[in-house]
Amino acid sequence: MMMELMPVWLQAGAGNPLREFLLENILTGLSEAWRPLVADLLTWSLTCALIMGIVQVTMLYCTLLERKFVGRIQDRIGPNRVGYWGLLQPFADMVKMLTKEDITPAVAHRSVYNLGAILVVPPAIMVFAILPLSLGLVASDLSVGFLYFISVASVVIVPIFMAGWGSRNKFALIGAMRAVAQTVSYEIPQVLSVVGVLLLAGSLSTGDIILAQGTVGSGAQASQGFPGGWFILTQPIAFVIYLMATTAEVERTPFDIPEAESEIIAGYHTEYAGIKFGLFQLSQYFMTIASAALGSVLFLGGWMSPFPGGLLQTLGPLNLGFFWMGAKTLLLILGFMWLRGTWPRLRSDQLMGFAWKVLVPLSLANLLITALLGWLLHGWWNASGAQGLGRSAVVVVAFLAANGLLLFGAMLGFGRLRAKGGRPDIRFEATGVGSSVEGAA
Amino acid sequence: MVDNWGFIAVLTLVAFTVPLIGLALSWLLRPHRPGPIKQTTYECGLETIGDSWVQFKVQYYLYALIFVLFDVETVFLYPWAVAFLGLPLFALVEMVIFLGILAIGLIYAWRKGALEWV
Amino acid sequence: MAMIPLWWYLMVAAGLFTIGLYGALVRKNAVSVLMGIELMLNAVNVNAVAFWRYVSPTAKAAAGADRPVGDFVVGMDGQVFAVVVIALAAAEAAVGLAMVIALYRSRRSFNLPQMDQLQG
Amino acid sequence: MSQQTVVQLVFGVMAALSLGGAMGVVMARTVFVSALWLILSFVGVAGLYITLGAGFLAVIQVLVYVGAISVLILFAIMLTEDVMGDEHPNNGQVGLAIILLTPLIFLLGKWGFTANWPVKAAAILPRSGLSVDAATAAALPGALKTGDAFLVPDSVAYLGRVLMTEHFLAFEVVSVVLLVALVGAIVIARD
Repeated sequence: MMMELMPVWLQAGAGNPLREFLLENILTGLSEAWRPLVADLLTWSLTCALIMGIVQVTMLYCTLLERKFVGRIQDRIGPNRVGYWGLLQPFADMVKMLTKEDITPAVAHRSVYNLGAILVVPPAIMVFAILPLSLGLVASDLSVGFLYFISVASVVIVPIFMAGWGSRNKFALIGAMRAVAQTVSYEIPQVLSVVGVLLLAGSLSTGDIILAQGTVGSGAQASQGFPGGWFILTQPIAFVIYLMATTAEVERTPFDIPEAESEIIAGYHTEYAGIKFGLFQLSQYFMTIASAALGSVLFLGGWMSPFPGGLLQTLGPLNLGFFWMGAKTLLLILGFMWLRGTWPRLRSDQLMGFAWKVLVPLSLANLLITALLGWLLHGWWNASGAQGLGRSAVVVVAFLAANGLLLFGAMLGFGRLRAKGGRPDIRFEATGVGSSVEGAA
Repeated sequence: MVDNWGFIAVLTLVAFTVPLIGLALSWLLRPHRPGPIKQTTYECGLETIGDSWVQFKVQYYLYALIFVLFDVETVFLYPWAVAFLGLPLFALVEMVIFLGILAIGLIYAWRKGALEWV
Repeated sequence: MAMIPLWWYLMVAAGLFTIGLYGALVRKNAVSVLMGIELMLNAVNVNAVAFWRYVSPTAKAAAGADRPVGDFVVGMDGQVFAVVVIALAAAEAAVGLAMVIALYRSRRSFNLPQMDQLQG
Repeated sequence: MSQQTVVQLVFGVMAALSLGGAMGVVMARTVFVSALWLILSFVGVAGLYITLGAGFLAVIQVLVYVGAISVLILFAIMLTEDVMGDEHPNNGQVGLAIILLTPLIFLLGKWGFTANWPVKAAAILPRSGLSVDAATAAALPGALKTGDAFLVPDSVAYLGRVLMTEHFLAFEVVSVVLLVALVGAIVIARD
């Protein structure tokens, strides 16, 4: 029903009004064989331009926001000289990066060194293809959407490795090794934590995942999603694991060991200056934004309004989906910045141990519980014919209780493990990360 | 389906032009005065000792190893998860066995100290 | 009438396989030999998926709750085959590279011609 | 017509990537650069999967080969000191290999090109959910009638169901293989 309100402007192929308009009014002179194709290509190019515009502007102002926000946390003002409230600061930074001299170390493997800087950006842009801006405003609603995101994002480690190796600098290579080891370690909890969500949504497509979160109180069948509302309600532990793993994936503080400036200068981009250094920053910010957007799609209902009954979902003829999507994404980005402003960096061994010994077992257990509970609840409402709000309430309460039990068991288990003293170098309490798991309850 | 991937093909091309535009702009604007001191390897002002392509310890490989096997596991996990709610309980049992076998691997790696960062 | 004839894929797969085999045969370096084997596995997969798409799918009556009787779906055998091959390639790479590392540790060399302990 | 040209162009690019990458693997002097070419080849093969309508496999190809196996290879290279390789990366078998492989590529090419593969009409359908037209119905053996919905499932859920029912043995065997590989590789790599 809402689909009719919002034409599929970004959707590729037939049905896109922009494409229809081009076909009927602009491309009339072309031969029949080429007309649809040219219309497609034009629509896609315009869509790309739109996405790039939105992402670039968001990225530029994220840098400013981050400096302001972290500044406030640390009792500073942050940039305030260039433009009112520092609003032109990002552009000043950009000009500085562009005009700085580019220095290539004499011993570097030139082609690998340069290609590393170039190739680090495209994957960070390509992941935006599957992120919806609003209802019907998703450029490419792939049936393998989430997996596409994860796999394209995982490609970034290759240019990082190229940068580290091509620089022929010890610190750069150590940074690259650390970056890759950390990224791959945290990729596993990241993908495992989301499996529960996908199981409940019954699809990998981002559009379907969001729609599956809008079935609170409805009589929707399981094939259209699990009637538990936003997945943060049914999968709170998975949400926290996802956030932590994502922070590590994009190598932000407290997981920024790959570029720990007090230990290894700047990690894999030590030798890069000027615009090439800027490209690494660009890629990192893009990935941060994309991961936050994906988090809001997976757990926070994407473009859905947070109010019951779809209140404020539309304002007159306007669908406010893009506003809610943006707000939720911004919320998660602010969360990342908050982490950066307040947490100390972890140690390498703590970092790796935390991924493999805490997050992976926890997400595996969460997955099993989700599958079992999902199957039981599914059978229950099929048998009893339960519907509506009552069913949603039962689902949410059951999942919250299961998550609470899981958390309790996990704390007990990890506590006992530590008490046995078998592994003296894992001190969860020293990292403070254990307490954030606790905070998820 | 075809349309969706078509868009991604276009986006890929656009994504590759972005860094190239940046590099081209910078190439037009920036100064270029290389010197032997400037082009030395950055090491906090010290001379680099030995080759920079150093040998790493096996720990890195062990992490990558466990990662690869769990990555492959997720390949099988995703189709299962998506199909799960339409399947009989047998599917859950199968997956529990699958995960159980891999969990044995994780426990083994843990016990053998392959997860320790030394 | 298909957009791309089947034999195009077969040619690419044949090329990949041959290049991979060449790499596996002529390289001194053990890691390079493994890379050649990975290329060959990729060639096999390309073939499997191409045949899945063009030849193997005897349409069979759809089974399962969400498909009405009378619809036909293409079997997924080729895709399952490819997924399993990918899994095996990962296992092969893991063990193979572990052996390379172990050999390197004992012989301080990467090169296969020097791995001649078994020669009498 | 025009769409066919573009699809064929995309195929050409992907084939060039995979074959060119493969050539790079066997030609590069440095092992590290060789591995980078290998990654390019993997990406090309993923593109070929997309042109074949196997989106899931394409994504998996990138995830496992580019994101995981290549990391394994790069780490293995980093664990050994002579990352620069040496001046003569090939052994003495180049001539022999070429003599052996020339007939192989010739035969593979001949079989691929001339064999009368029973190509099914399903291959013609560009996307899922299309109705069967008269020509397709005539081309397909079996009980397909004009107008039947014919699905080339791109759906991951369908693959999941097949894995859990028809192919569950392969599914479980894979887990055992992965376990054995994990244990074996740990034992071998750590002395």
